[in-house]
Amino acid sequence: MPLNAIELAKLFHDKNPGITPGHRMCPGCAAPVVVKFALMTAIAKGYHPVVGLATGCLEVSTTIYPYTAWNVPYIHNAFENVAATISGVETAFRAAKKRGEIPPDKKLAFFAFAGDGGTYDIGLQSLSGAVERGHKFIYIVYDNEGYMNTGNQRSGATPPGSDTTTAPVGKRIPGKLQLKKNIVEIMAAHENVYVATVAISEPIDFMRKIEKALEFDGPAFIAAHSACVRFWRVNDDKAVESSKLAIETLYWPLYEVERGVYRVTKKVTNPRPVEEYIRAQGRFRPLLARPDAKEIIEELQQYVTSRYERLLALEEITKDKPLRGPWAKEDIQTDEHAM
Amino acid sequence: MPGKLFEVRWHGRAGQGAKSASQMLAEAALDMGKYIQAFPEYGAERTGAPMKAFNRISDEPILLHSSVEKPDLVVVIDDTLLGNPDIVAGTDENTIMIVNTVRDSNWVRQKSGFKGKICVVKATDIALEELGRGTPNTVMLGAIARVTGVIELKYVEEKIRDMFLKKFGEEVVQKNIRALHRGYEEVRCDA
Amino acid sequence: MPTKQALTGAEAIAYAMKQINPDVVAAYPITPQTPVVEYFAKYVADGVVDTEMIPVESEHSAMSACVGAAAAGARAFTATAAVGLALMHEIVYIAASLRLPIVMAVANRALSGPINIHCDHSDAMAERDSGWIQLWAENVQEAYDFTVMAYRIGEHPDVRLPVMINFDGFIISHGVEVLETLDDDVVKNFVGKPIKMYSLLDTDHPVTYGPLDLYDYYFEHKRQQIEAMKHVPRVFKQVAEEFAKISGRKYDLVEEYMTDDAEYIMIALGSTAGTIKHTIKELRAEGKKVGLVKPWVFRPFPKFELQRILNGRKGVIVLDRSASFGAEAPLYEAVKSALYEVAVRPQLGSYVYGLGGRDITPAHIRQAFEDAFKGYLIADEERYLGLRE
Amino acid sequence: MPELKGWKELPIGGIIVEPGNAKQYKTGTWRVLRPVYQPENCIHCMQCWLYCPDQAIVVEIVDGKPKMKGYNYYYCKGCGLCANVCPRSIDPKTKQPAPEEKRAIIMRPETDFAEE
Repeated sequence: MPLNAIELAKLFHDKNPGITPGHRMCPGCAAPVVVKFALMTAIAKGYHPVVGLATGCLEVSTTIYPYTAWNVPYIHNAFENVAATISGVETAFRAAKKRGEIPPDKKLAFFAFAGDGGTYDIGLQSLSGAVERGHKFIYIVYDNEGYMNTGNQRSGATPPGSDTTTAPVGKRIPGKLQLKKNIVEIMAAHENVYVATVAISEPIDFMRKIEKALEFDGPAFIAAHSACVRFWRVNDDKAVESSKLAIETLYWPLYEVERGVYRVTKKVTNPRPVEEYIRAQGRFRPLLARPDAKEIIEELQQYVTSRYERLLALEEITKDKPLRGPWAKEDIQTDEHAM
Repeated sequence: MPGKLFEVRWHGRAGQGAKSASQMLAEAALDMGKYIQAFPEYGAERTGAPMKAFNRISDEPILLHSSVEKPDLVVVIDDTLLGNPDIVAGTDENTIMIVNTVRDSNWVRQKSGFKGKICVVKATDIALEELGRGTPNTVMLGAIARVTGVIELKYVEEKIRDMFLKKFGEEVVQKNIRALHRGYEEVRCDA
Repeated sequence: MPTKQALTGAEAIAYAMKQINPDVVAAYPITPQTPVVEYFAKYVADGVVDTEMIPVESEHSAMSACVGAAAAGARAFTATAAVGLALMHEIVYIAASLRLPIVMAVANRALSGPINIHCDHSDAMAERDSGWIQLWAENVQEAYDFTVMAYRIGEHPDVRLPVMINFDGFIISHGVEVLETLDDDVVKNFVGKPIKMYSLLDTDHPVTYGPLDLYDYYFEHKRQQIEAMKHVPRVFKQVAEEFAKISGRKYDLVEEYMTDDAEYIMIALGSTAGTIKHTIKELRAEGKKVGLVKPWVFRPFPKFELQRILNGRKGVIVLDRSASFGAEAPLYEAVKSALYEVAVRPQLGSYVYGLGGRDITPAHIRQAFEDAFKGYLIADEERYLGLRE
Repeated sequence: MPELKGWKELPIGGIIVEPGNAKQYKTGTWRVLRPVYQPENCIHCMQCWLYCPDQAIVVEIVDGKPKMKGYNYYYCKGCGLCANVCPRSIDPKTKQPAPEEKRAIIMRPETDFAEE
């Protein structure tokens, strides 16, 4: 039975799925929805989620002492190390299991959540290391394209032309000049990994990918388009609409890469111009007032179109051709030597 | 038998096994009930660079953690190092030097300017003959046993057995023991 | 039966950890710590232990993974040195503030720059206010013994703090000495099962680690850490007493060497204490009343012990293997501050030595004692041993 | 606000041992706009429930099916996402915003609701 709103409401109408209300995220923020989708899927599939969180909006707003909005085991360590931290938790779990301290049929799902700052930038090394080592965990970046926790500074995920406080649109410079870093491909290049993009406007696709990540024999990386209504300067009720538009303009293609095999999970037949995405958000308004806005939008248009075509081509040439076999089973020798 | 604290300085080239030899010396002395130290000098050098290793052997617990300044014994594993002033640093008439060389002690003295007793042994040649490999360590340990008495052969034999029996078998053990004994027998001192 | 072996300090610590068989080891290579994790990795590869090892991509991740593992109830271990410890710095503090009894061996090495791989104490001193218990080993034996004792101290319910075992880089880490090891079973029984609190794997009792802690509570949590440190001396002594029963070796917060009638006392940490003892023996043979106090525990600082021992002596000489730029050297500063409260203050002298692995010999130690004999110790003057002017 | 505890009473390490106790914290005071539920127009598709970032939608199971029952205003921050995703907010024929009387959720200024 695929997870849909009706089925989930039956399961969760009287309980909080990992995260509870009473958190202090901005009204209309997409991040708690991302968390909800992920954890509901895990719980519905019989997993006990254990959550690691990088410093960021979600972290500070959900755990203001003495309150916690988490009713599952939770750890925040620092900004740049959520992947390493959760890799320690996951390893402790394997050690405990090996020593018979955990019932063998008990399923734990280790989630790491981080914003784009904690993922694309300061946390990239820790993330890459943990994925390369093959820990069984699901890393989810709620990508709101900037350091929103500290008030809209530029990150490696900020799109060109976006007005941020550290790359403002000025008289000379039209805001951030560089394209958004392609974190999905960076992560896919680890090759032992299940990688996917998701958006809250496509909940079935979202939860199917989480399910896949849960069942994947190795690390998973999920990039979630996650509107920051505050600093994208859109109305509080626009998070889902923003994601929808991102998909329809090819700004945020929905796809997955499983050990090198590409699948575009949402085909967009008549894409809308990326300019619509730009025009819908106040963070691009200072750019639009500049004479060079056209060039920047054109460059972005060219980029998103060719990226999408490239993804379709990759889907074609990688079909049924995984780069690697399943990730080596953990504890190959150690199980034999268990004491 | 040397005095309470016996200090050794090894000279070799990185990769020649001076560090392992110094450790084996320490382990054999430990088995004799002595207190020991073995420590190499570390830099950023790579294979082939001149290097030093040290030993302290004593009847009492060794407290010192400074480097060996006035060795009682200098062991030179590679005679091409003899011109290096480090070789004679901190030595005097009472110091003993054992050199792996095919030359004689006069040549060694001339090369190094060393003032103490010089002993020579063709350790590499012996190793080649007995082991088929030019690794002079066990031969040098035989020479040290003979010249200084700081270790006894049977303890080194035990160490050789510990180290090689499991990995390489009895034949290799016997070869090394022969090399050890030849070092003991064939070392020649000038005084 | 205790066995005598010729081992390096790095091997000794790995050997103790093998006997402890921790749940998780996360580590990254750095000179001169590397052999610790190399030896341990071999134990894992050979199946001698069933520890899960995480070969992380940096020291920062090593400590981060240890935090995750310890919060999940695991006994976690790591080892590092110098710049590796500095890279961990942020998480070193977090480990202590989350009250996770992680054990870390630090092969003390000079901090860059310029880069240097040899022994001094600048790395550990940079972490002295991090909230970790700091034990300092003089030799291979103490490095082993402290490793065996560490979890017992850190995991104690009144303590719940991480423990750093300091041993001098190269001098102890790579120096072969005689080590008396205990039997595996003896160590296993002594260390016992981990005392778990608030495990992330206990999904029936979910806890939140590391919330945002603002001005209304942060201070209280720091006060708890201060309190935990106050319990360490008692717990350390208890554990040391038990350890003496299995090993015959007795530890305390400080070691006193020939202090009974000593008029002049030297204070130093780590391997140099041995060289000082050697020199003291020589000076005693010459009729000089000299002694040594060596803190085995530097954090918490054994203030009361030092006050008791140093009160009324003629001279106290403090040797530091690290400098504090723009202030007094760390050990000296702490000793001097302790002596403010004693009835009869001794003359006091500060000597910095051995930075970047510069050798310290009996001659240097004698030189400092000679200053004291001449009554030439000046509390406000930092002097240097083995430095070219 | 609970009374602030002293250091001796708190669990160590800043660890929070009461899972999900943020539920005690009222975020309803943040609200500027209030969603008002018009049950007669609701098709109980659960989209509002699915998306609410603050889990403020009250749902009950009736005859094995989930039914929207209104709002938990203790938590609702008034973002309006529920109304935005509600299919009844759009006229199915014109694809334009539906008239208010046809909608299941309408957003009203909080000032319209003086004291309750």
